[in-house]
Amino acid sequence: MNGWILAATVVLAGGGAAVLWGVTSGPMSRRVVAQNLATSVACPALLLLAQGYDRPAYVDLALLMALLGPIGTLVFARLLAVDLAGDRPRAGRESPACRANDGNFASGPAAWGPTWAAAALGAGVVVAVCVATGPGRAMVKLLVTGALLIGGNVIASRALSGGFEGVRGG
Amino acid sequence: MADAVIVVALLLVAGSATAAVAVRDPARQALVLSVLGVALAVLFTVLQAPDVGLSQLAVGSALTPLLIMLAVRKVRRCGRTGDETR
Amino acid sequence: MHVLPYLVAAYIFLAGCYGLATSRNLIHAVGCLAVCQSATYVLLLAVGYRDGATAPVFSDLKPGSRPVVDPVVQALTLTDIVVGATVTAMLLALVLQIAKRHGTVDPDELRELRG
Amino acid sequence: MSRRLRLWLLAVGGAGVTALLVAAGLDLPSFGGPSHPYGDRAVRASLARHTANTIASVNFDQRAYDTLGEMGILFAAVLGCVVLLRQARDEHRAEPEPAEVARPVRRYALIVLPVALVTGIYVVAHGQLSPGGGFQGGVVAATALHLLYLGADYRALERVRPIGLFEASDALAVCAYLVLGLTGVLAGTAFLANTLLPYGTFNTLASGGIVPLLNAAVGVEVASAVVVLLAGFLDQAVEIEEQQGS
Repeated sequence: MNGWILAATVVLAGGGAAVLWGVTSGPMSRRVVAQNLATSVACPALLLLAQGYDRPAYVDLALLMALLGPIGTLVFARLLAVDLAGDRPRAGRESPACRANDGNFASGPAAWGPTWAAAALGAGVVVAVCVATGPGRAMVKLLVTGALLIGGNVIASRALSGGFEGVRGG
Repeated sequence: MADAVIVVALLLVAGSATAAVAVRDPARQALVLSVLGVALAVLFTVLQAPDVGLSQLAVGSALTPLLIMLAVRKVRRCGRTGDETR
Repeated sequence: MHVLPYLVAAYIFLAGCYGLATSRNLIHAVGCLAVCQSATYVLLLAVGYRDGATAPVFSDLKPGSRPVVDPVVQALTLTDIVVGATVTAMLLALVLQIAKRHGTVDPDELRELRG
Repeated sequence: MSRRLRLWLLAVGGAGVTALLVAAGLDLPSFGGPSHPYGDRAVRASLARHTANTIASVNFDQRAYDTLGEMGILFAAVLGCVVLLRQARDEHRAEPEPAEVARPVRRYALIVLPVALVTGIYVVAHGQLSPGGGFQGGVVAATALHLLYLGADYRALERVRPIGLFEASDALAVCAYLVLGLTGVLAGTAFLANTLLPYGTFNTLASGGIVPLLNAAVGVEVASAVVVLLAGFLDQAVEIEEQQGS
């Protein structure tokens, strides 16, 4: 048991509990955000585990996670667009409920607070693992994984907050 | 102590499996199933089975949710037209 | 710790069975079957695990330098996952046929329709 | 059977199965134990054939016959889905409406699409070296194609997805697997025996004899199968409608 695996355990325990709690309760919009959070918690954990087990080959898992996780969220954002639009507060009007929830995990589909927190976690982990690996081909793979993770995470949040509003039945 | 990460992953899998059964609406269940897929992939990694983890990720994170959501949408449409004609 | 993974696998299987038997929606039942199937993955991989070992993949590892876990059960699990995904797809296709023919996916209503 | 009776039956059966499972779990070799006779032999055989990824060696060399069965199941399931999800006589196709997707999402989908395709091919090609293989890579490549549906609309996906071609390549990949197995017989050894090609240098792309070829066949089969499968479901969910007033 080294520091990397310990860090992965902490990330998994904390993030996993939050995801499970979020995905089983509350309105649909919150559940989708929690599902998106699952990717952005699991991917850094996988990177930490790859480093902890001293197996660069395990980075492939994190790469695939960063690639497919946001695609999964886009699936939900697209096919649940109607349900999510029902949950969303009217754009342009600042209702008190909306303001109270802004940036909160339990807020509407936007939920930018957890998005940026998860992005920061991903970036921190990628930087730490990059420093530990040193320059080389392995580092390029790590950077691609990090870019896909953070980009995908932000885009998925964007899609949840009205990316598919023009979709009607198609 | 070295097995702490395995225990955490096992508990996550057990918890999300319970949630996947307890959530009765198929669309919401699809969300939980995709979380279960991610938890299983992490468990497979800590059990030192990266190949299996990769295939679970490939199937569980995008393919199965897409299939279930498409089925849900079709069933909803069937129900709607059925109600209209009735 | 010696039996925890086996017990978790048993629990997941039973939870899936419970969901399957009490389900009021065939799509939900298919999801519960997927949960049942995931119990088999957990069981198989738990049988093959070895303390302190790593994956039997030697692209970044000198053969023999570290103990490795059992690859045979991993290959079995891989097959299991493929079959699980195809079974899910096949059953969902059947559910769609039922929804088209009868306009409902509630097993109890379907039983009444049959008479 | 009433609901109550069914629950009672479930409780009795569940209790019995629980007792059996717990008894079996207590009697299994304890978790993490050192004795794995089959595993050790599989690793030795894999190293003798210069295959770095032992799981690929087990799947495509030592137990290649099982994988043939698995491919058969996949092929049959896809066939069954195509039959079940075909357009019935009382249904018609409605042209799906074009969808307007927010620009960042569309851009993301178009950027990630090639990345995901390349990743899928990478995972298939390195199947005998690093974690991955035909199945994983095939699913990733097929999923990548559906980013077109997510990022644009269904008509965009239909334009780049000639379904007949994918059905043909699905069948051809299964045939390729069989033919590769039969060449072993023609060469005077057993069906699917890994004796046809030189084993190559350990830990290079061309190592492992027949393993990379079988891997590629499975990759193509799985990718086409997933595309065909999802096409059936997408057609049902998006295009095909029941005839009104029939």
